[in-house]
This record gives sequence, C-alpha cells and structure tokens, in this order.
Amino acid sequence: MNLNLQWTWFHRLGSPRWFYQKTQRWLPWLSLVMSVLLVTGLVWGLAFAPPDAKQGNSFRIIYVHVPASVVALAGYYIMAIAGAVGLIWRIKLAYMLMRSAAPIGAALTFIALVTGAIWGKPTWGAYWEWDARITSMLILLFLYLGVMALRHTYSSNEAADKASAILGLVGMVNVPIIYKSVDWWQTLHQPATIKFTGAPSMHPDMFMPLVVMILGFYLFYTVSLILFARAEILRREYRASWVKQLVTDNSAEK
Amino acid sequence: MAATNILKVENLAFERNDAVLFEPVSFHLSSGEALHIEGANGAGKTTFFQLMIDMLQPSAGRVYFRGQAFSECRYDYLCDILFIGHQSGVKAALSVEENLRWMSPDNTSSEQIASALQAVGLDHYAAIPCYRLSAGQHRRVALARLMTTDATLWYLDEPFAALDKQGIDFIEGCMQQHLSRGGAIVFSSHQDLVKIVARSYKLNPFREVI
Amino acid sequence: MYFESIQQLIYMDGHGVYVWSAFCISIVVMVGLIVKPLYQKKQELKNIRLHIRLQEVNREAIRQEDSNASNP
Amino acid sequence: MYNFLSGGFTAYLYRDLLLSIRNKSDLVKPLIFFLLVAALVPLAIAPEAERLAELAPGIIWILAVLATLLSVEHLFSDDLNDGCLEQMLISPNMLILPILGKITAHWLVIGLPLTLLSPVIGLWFSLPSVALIPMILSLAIGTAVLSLIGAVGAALTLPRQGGVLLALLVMPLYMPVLIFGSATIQSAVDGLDWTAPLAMLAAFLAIAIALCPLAINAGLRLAKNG
Repeated sequence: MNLNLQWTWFHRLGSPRWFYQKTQRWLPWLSLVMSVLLVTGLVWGLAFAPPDAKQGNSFRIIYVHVPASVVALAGYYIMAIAGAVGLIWRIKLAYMLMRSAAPIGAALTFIALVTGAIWGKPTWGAYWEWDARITSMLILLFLYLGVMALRHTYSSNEAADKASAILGLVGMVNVPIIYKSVDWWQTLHQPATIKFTGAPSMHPDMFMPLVVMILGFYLFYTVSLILFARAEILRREYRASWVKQLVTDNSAEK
Repeated sequence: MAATNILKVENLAFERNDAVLFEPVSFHLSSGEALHIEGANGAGKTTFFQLMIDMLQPSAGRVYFRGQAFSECRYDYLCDILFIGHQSGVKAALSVEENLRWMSPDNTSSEQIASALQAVGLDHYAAIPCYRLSAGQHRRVALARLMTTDATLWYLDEPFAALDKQGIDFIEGCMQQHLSRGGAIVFSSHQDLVKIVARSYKLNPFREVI
Repeated sequence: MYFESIQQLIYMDGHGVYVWSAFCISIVVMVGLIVKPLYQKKQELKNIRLHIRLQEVNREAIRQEDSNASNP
Repeated sequence: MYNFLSGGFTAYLYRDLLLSIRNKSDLVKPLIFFLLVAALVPLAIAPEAERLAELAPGIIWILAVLATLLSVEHLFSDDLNDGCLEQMLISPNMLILPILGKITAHWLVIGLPLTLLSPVIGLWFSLPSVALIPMILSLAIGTAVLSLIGAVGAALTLPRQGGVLLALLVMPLYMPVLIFGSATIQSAVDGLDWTAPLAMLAAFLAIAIALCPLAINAGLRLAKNG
C-alpha cells in the first residue's frame, strides 16, 4: 500500500501545475540570494582579491570562467538525468526541465569558451590555445548543440523529448570519457602548462571569491532553469483548465 | 464461453502534440471473428493499427490478449500477431522467394513458399529481384504471407487497396480459412466484403468538448 | 580595496581590457538567459489568451447554429 | 523472421551482407572517398615525405571517421522506407541481436575494407613500416567503434536524414576514438609503446557493443512518429 502512496507523492511532484505554483513563491527569494552572491563575488574578485604572482590581474577572469565551466558541465548531467527520469517514469515535467536546461547549458559553455579565449591572450599570447580544459569545453558545446538540434527531426513533442533524452544519456556516458581522453591527449603533446583549475593551491583571499561565484552561478542556473521551465509549461499545457484560469485572473488584475 | 476471447481493448486513446484523433476505442474479439474498422480517411485508422502492434504507446486505455494484460504477455502477443500495413516490407535487392522466406516463420517448408507464391500468381517470378517488379506485385509478395504465417491474430490495414478482382478473392479466401481455423482478424478497408461476415466498429473523430 | 583609485581598477595595469571585456560578455549572456524566458512567458500568455478568445468565438458560432437550427 | 534469439544475429548479418553485395555502389563509395581525399592531402599540404609522415596518423584516422560517417547514414533508412523496420520492430525478440547483426554487416562491408586499404595510404604518406601493424589493428578496432556510435546517430536522426545533423550528433562522441586511434599510430611512429592506446580503443569497443544497441533500440522505436 505504501508503494502507491509514495508514487502519488512522486507523481504529484511531477505535475507541472504543482511546479508552476511552487516556483511562483520561490522565485523572488532565489533571485535575491543569487544577485547578492553574484554581486559580492564579483566585487570581491575584481576589486579586493590580490592579483596572481605570475599572471597579474588577467587571472581575475577565473572568477567567471571557472564557475561557468563547472556549472555548464553540471548542467549537462542535470539535463541528462532529467531526460532519464522522463524516459523511465514518463513524467512530462522532467522532459520540460530537460528541454529548458539545454539552452542554459549551451550559453554557459559559450561563456566559458569566450572567457577562456580572452584569458588566453595575456597568458599565452594567443586567443585560442588547445588546452585540455578549453578543448573539452568546445566538445561539450557540440554535445549541447546536438541535443538542441535533434529536436527538429521529430514532428511530435513526445518523440522529440524521448530522442533528446536518449542522446542526453549517450552523451552523459561519453562526457567523462571525453574529458579523460582529452586530458591524456594533452599530456601526450605538451607538458602541463598553467593549469586552469589550480583552485585549491590558490591564496585563500583569491579562493574565497571563487567559491562565492560558483555558488552564485549554481543559483543563477536554478533561477534561469525555473524561468525557462515556466515558459515551457505554459507552452505545452495551454489547453489545461488551470492555465486558462490562471490567464483569466492574470488579465483580470492587470 | 464457447469461443475463447482473444483480444479485449478498453477505451484506448492516443494523443500526439495534444491532438486527440479518435474517441476512446473499446471492443472485444473472440476466435473465429473478424472486425472491420471503419472510419473516414484520416480518422486515425493507421494510428489505431500502430497502437495495436505496439509501435506507438497509447496515452490511455488497456489491451488484454487471451485475458492477460498486454504488459505481462508482450512476448506471446508479438509472437502471435501478423501485421500487413501500407508498406510492403519487401527488399528491392532480394528476389521474390528470398523476400517471402525472410517474412515467413522459420519452419516454413519451401513447398509452402512455392504454393503461396503460386496462389498470388508470382510463381514465375520466384528468382527475379524485386526492383524489377511493380508496386502491385510487391504488395502481392507481402500478401503471400497470409498463406505461410502461423499467427492467430491478423492486423490488415487496407489489404484490398489497389487489388484486382482475383487478388480480392484470394485474400477473402485466406481470411475465411483463417477464421475457420479459429483465428481472429482486425482489418480496415473501403470495399465491403462478400464472403466474410464481419462485425464493424466505427472510429468516430474526437469532438473537442468546449 | 586592492587598487588605489577607480582609474587603476579599470586599467588594472594593462590587463583591464581583457578582464572587463570577459566580464561584460558574460553579464550580457547571463542577462539574456534571464530576460529571454520572461519574454517567452509573456508571448505564451498572449497565445493562450488568443486561444481562449478563439474558443469563445467557436462556442458562440455553435450556439448560433443550434439556436437557428432549433427554430427556423 | 520470428526466428529464435541466436537466429536474429546471423539472419540479419547474412541478409545485410547479401543486400550490400547486391547493390555494390554503396559498397564502393566510402572506399573511393577514403582514397580520393587521401590523394588530395599531398597536393594541398606538401609532397615532402617527412611532412606527410608527420601528418599520416591523423589524416588516416580523420578519413576513416568521415568515410564511416558517410556510409552509416542509410544503415536504417532503407529499412524505414520499405517497411522492413516496421516488421523488425514488431518482432517479439529484443532488438539487440538484429541491430548488432546489421552493424557487423556494415563493419564487414565498410570498416574492414578501409582497414585493408589503409596500407596504400601508409605508402602514399611514407608511413614508416614499423607503424603498419598498429595502424591496421587500430583501424580494425576503431572502425567497429565508429560504426556502432554512428549507428546510434543514424537511429536518432532516422525521420529526417540530414548529413550535418548526424555529424553534429556523432562527432563529439567520435573524439575519444579519434584521439586514441591516431595516438596508436603516432606512438608507433615515435617508437613508443603503442599497445596502451590500442587497449583503450578495445575498451571503447567493449563499451560500445554493450551500450550502443540499447540506445539504437530506443531510437528506432521513435522513428515511426517522426
């Protein structure tokens, strides 16, 4: 008996309406905490942290490059897991979250690539450097674009979701393999130059803003994911009665 | 119950991009019975057949095969059905005989293959690769499977489409034989049949309740 | 504050242009990631209102047909 | 077609080999592409032997990837178009073995000839003879992995075969195979131990054989409502 009790909780969690109403209340708080974290991290990293001994001030780009790469990679796993949940338990909300997570991940990967390239100029003298981390980021961007582009081969929403979920899972299995083989390829060709993720060895004054920025980016990812998911819910559930009711109240109070 | 109940369907519905094609479908089928699915073009007959052969997953409703829920007896169900749809499933590069052998169960003897080809009038073409044959002949190769199959439940989507008089007689003969042996048939077609007495089930389009 | 003055903060002894350009691009993209869904949601709401109005028009039309069908 | 489980593999392997042999043009296209583009490289870059020898491992592997990508596209699309896929999906058996049968047939028809043809390109690029065996071994294993991963892409883009979309889907997944494949030949050329990267390729093959058919099976079932 308790099995289906547990299931109803699980499926109630999966109902778009529940998600829409709950996030209505969470959004203001989340965005407040997010902006506080991002602003303090930014000001701290840009103005107060001491420059790196070797790289000078250009190292401050780490405060946006590393958080973006970390969250972009985590975002791929979040997207793939949402797809898997949708595929296994057929929860529509999971598919909506997967579909919303793709563009955010791709944008964050793009930020990581651009900031990495700009950081490369003062450190290595060239905008593009086939460093292991940057190359893996580039491949991750292609993975994201693949998942987003696959949607257009299917006319029905359900099939497009399933196909993207499958590709997400295949990608999830491959991401660690890609990262490890790129690292191995890196050591094969050049000795390890300046490591990008030299986070722990850094001076605490430099390291703390990085932690704050990473937390800020995770919150930013959550807020953006919720916003995209809410738009997606309205797009897909436009026939549902609760949506119509919501719209009439909305226009009433305007 | 004299006739064993082969198939039972309870308010089967399918949704694609929130568009529902037909009202929920419910019927039951016993051995020796044929069910004629009627419905205007585009009423979702082909989608209905895709649902019945588990190519598409229904958004609601349940299917029972020999009293067992579909999810428990999927293997036996798929072992025991034959589906002939719009596409012939014939490989152009293979010869007629190879194609029929590929589409027939493992243990069909070559005499059975030869007599099936003879019945559809393709016995002279046995060794000829199919890319030299017409679409109508491709269809006849697919229909020759009616003679070699051992499945008890047949799903025929518009079997009589674009067939001459002789072709229609052949199929009705096969269907009659199959019914007399205790098989069941679900088919859709625009011609009404002479020899077969079949219950009809109308797929009425879904009226959006506003 | 590590830097003595705002000018130094902007100049960052030579590396300022890289640091600030990297941060500006990131901020632009992140703001985009917030604004786009909000704009999309507004569009969806407009579509839904349109859909509701369309349905009402259909319902009106059907009621018209029924009424003049019942008393010709 | 409802043959027993082990029949699924050999039946589809035999049928697909028969089909490939019957229409030879699909058979020859990737091989011609492989040789043709290889012949372009010296014209485009430099005819000197040592320059080419330096590029050889990478070029050979990039050509193998592109040739496989070119040919894997209509692995399932012919079956979809003539209705064979529908009958295949209705068969009660799990689709793993038929899929593996089809991919093995594709490898025998495309991957193996590429591998046996690669010494010609080794000759053109004056690849040192010590690297010949590693090249053949790495291509033999590598092209099998390429076929398997390519088949996943082909199954997912079945309703609308766009060459670019298949490439976009599959290329990131080809990267590790490309890295370790060319590294095998490169380390052989440099006189290092080339068995380590080869072992990685074999590991990729093991993973691909285990996981790819699952993704392909799920992908094929979607093709109908594409």
